[in-house]
Amino acid sequence: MSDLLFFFEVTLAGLGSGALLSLTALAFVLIYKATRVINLAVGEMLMLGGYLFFAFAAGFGLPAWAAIPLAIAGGGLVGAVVERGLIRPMLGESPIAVFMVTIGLGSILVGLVELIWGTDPRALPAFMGNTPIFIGEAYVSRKIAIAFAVAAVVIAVFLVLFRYWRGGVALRATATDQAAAYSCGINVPGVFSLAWVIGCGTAAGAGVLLGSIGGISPAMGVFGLSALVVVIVGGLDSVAGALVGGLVIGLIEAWAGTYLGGEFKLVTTFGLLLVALMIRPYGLFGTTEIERL
Amino acid sequence: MLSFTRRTLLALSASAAIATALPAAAADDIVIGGSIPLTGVFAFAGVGIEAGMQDYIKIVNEAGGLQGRKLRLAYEDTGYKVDASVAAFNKLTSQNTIHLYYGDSTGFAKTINGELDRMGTTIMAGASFATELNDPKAFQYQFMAGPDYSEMTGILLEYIAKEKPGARIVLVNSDTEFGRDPIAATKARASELGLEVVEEIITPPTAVDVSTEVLKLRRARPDYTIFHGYVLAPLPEFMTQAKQLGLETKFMGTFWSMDASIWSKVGEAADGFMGVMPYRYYYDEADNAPMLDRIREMRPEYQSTPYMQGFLTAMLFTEAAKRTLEAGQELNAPNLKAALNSIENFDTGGIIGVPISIPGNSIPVGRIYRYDASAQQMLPASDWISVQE
Amino acid sequence: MTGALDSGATGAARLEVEDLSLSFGGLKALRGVSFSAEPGSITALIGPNGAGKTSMFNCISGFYKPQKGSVRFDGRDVTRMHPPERAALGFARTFQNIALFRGMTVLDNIKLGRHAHMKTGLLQALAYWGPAQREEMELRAEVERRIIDFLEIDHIRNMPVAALSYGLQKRVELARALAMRPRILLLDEPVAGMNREETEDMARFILDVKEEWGTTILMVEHDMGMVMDISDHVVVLNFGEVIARGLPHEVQADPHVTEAYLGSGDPAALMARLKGETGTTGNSGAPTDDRREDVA
Amino acid sequence: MKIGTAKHSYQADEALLTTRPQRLWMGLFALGLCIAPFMLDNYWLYLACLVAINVASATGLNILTGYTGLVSLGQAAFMAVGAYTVGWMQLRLGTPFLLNIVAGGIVAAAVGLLVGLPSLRVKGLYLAIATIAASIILHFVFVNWQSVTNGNSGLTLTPATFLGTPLTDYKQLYFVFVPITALMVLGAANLFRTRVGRAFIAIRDRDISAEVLGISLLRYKLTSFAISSFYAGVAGGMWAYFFRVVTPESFPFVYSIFFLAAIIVGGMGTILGAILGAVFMTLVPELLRFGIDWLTPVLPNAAAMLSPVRTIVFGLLIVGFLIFEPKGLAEIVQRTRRYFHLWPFKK
Repeated sequence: MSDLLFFFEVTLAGLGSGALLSLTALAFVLIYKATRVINLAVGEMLMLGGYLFFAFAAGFGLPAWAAIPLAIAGGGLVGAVVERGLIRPMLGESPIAVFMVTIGLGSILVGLVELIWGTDPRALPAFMGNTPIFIGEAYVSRKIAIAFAVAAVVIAVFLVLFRYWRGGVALRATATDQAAAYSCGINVPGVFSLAWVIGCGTAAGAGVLLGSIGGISPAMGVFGLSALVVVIVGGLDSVAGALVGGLVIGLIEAWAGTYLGGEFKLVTTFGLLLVALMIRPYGLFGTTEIERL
Repeated sequence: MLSFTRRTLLALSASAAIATALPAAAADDIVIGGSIPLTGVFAFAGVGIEAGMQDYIKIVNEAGGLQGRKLRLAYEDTGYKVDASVAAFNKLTSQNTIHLYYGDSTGFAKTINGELDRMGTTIMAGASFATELNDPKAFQYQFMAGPDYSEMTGILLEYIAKEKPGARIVLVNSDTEFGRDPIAATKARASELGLEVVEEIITPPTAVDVSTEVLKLRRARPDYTIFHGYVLAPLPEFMTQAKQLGLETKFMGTFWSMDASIWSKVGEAADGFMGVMPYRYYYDEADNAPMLDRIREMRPEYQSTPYMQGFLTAMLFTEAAKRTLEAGQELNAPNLKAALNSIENFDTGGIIGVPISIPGNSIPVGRIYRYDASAQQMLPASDWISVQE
Repeated sequence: MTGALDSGATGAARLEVEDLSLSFGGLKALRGVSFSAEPGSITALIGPNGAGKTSMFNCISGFYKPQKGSVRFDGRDVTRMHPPERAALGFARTFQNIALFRGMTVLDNIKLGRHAHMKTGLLQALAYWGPAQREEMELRAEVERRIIDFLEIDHIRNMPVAALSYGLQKRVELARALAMRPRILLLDEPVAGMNREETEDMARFILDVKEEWGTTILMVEHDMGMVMDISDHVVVLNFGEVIARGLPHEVQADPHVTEAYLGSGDPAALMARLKGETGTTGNSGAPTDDRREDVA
Repeated sequence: MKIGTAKHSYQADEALLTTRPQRLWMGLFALGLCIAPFMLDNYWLYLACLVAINVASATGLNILTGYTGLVSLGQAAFMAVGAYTVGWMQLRLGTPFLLNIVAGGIVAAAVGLLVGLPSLRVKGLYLAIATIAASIILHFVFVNWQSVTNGNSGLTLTPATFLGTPLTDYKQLYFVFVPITALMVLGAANLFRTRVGRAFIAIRDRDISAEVLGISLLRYKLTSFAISSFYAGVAGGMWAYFFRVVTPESFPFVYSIFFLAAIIVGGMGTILGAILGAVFMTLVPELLRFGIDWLTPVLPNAAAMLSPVRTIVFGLLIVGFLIFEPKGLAEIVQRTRRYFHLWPFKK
């Protein structure tokens, strides 16, 4: 097998996992854009999505087409509850305080999942089929290909919604200037809730994809850290940044993991993050603005 | 602050005393202490270990105990965190006289061994089969109820060398202390046996997507792939993708990924997974395995491999204590360890298929099992292999 | 070190601004501004909103780097100096929207002003030992004697600043600036948002500072009554240029100035302001330039 | 209100403990600390040592985050630097215990200085994320710099020797750790009586105006990082002598979150806050252990709930304090004090 083909395959695999990162990063971006909150619990929301799917599909025996929307809706519901219960009382507090609230939230979610489902890693019921996909001679894991397709469609849908849908416009308006959005009759608290619902739902959906690839465990929220790198590199408030950033990080992780070794994956990503912070603190596509305490 | 602490302490220790007094603890009980991970990433192991130890203790106590003294397990959950394990150790040893202790992780074993040397009262076994601990000089009061990790891969290599001389091997290890433990020894042993290690893959401990690693595997075209440092994930994904790609490689693992019930949840993809196992499985129908009969009698449903590990550890603890007491010696670390090391050609009641000896800190025997998805069981694929020198 | 502490004012300094130009992108905030503040005098910088007064102040204290021109302090060119270095030379300022440190008491805020003139190092600070303790004690004594009594804020010295009224906060800011041992004191709208009584108090304090401390004072102020009352010299800016300068009554009579003000807002109010009515800058206490201040 | 006339001198007014009851309580507390080791069993001594270590590190983080306003999620990584330094010196050089601990602090401070560099360019959340990145890079170094760190297996230390006595049991360690921590807390308290501490607070409250008032942001932000890391390094050094095994997994990321949680719960920007927070957050999980003991007769599988419940309680404490008591336990203590001041026989 030629080295070039191998490189090509690795690159495809990197793009595939990069798409998952993009999707998760999208959850960060949606919430940040509307509410200026970095939700560090996105990783845990993702894990929760995986477990909800597990509960519906394996516990209640529902077919995948029913269990997936239910898991996403469940994630969205949790998002709504969190926004009303934990985030809204923190309105006007320093961004760091809200950030810490989401860290606490992550801990609570992990504990709840452990309490309900235990700590053993589990496999999700298979629903993606098994036939391998070949692009030319290059092999692509079917799950990864599906994840890529789903992520691409979802992000495209979001880009369109932002532009044309009323809710999307309201969200952008709120992101630009909350006070002005208020005075234009936009229901700003409603937009906040909406962003959390959609953001957490997206994360839950990403969790289903991720879980079907690698299984689920209470520790899978760590994936959120890599997605955090994506949003910092891409820009916290940029959907396009999440997309490009995810693919870039996915590729770099795949190349680093292959040619340097698996232990280099994370350190390469975070090294890159430091460089990005020093050169372009607001990300490749982010709005030029430095967060103030 | 201090008065708070002290008052709480008094209240708590009083009530704790009441609580522990409930199961009629006698002063001369022989207490086995335990830092056991009932929760956290290693909970599946801890739950089995606890049950196995309790069951063996019950068997001994029903037979009248040791010279009339009852055995008792005093344990705490650790969540598989070293500091929690140390806290549990300190709490338990403050409240009880403990000569036998079960610890949950390599880090904990290394941390506490200094303390054991100083105390000189207690020997320890545990869930860690770390190669480093298998050194009677550095860890004089430590032992493990099975082969260390390097011995485990040694057994696998022994098997491979017999099945397919000159086979190509890929090692897949997680980037943790646990995962990296046997790499060097495995490579050395493989070259001794004329096997070729064609690729080493290190995965991050939390890897969920293994596509690039599978590509590496595909390029290396091994006959055997040996995993170490995992319980389950990401092994099924490796195997599924390898099957999709039509790879011929046989997948192998070590003790902690050998439980049949875990693999039964994976389904068809698990078929053919092999690995080294020092104990018999719950359902093994072997002659002269009275202890397995006894276990099946006590527990009608399947018991995990960690259960067997806990059961055997309790058995060896008991044997060491018994030999010490029978020799009329004081229960302390040097005597207990000497008694343990005097175990030779010992019959474990069939838990291990061959008589065992413990000249050092480990029991370097094991057997290759292969998972049969249709039977949902691990079935023996070799005879018992000993790598004792 | 002890010597340094005694010399609360080591003499008033002369400030010269020469041909200063500053622009943000295409926007020209200052175009070739020149003026000077004479030692021991009060110079007022006035002009309508957006005339460039705060930009001027920010250039003088070192926030903004002007593209052209120079700032000279007693003949020394300080245009390229960082703000902390200027502070060490004797630049002290107050802010348009109060910039007190809300997490500290009044006393600590004032003490903070002395920062640049103190020498305690990190290790001494950790040990609070010998020189460090001595230095703190001397500072405390001097702050009590020369500033707290002087500005009549004894009763609030241990209060957190957040609990104070607007007028008192302004006074504490002045106190902090005085603790900086100013050789030139830059006051950015010292009486903005104050009622008449508070304004009069503040005007008196500023005059007292000039007389007792002999410090050069440069202030930006909208309250024309006060400007005319206490300034020795007035410089008028409009659209980033100096349109008039001179003694208060000369400037007051200058037709350019009237025109500049009339062109920029409600004529009646502005006329009233020119005539010296007070309280015209609004009393919200949160002047409009909030964001600019933050970027600064 | 403390009026000048009530004090004989500014010195008395500037003292750390200004009222007689304060001095009395502190005296009692110190006395308690001295006799505690003779009253406590091994388990509580173990916890006392752990509390001392955590208080030292939390106090350091409080200087950086609570007082200077720079959020760090890398405190555990700095502790690891200290721990490795101490381990390496103990094993390779055999230098004396105190020297090793101080060296651990200094090396950690140097690393902290480096990690603090992004703080000149990014603030707030971005800085927090930069410190996460730094922790991950440090972890990688610990795993891969075999010759110094011994890789994944880590360093196994011999006990510290102090004045010729090997420090093997917790009582001995207690008598070394508690004074070290007390000194460090005192140092932190002193810091905020001087211009250095005031500069930190000024940077937190309004860094831009701080600069005009003569405070060099570059210098003081980095100083704050260095002190905070020094505290972490010393705490990590004590940790190394305490557990005697230092591996890359000894200082996980959640340990950094633990310290941030400790100062949030205790009260940011107060000396007392870091102490209370570290004590509270160290002891709460242990108290839950006793709760499980009580529950076990009623709820047979209670033990299996301990770890998830701890995780949940940890999160709830962070969230609850941020929402309901953002100034933390220290504020509760202050309120209680004020309440008792209303008593007729106050002071």
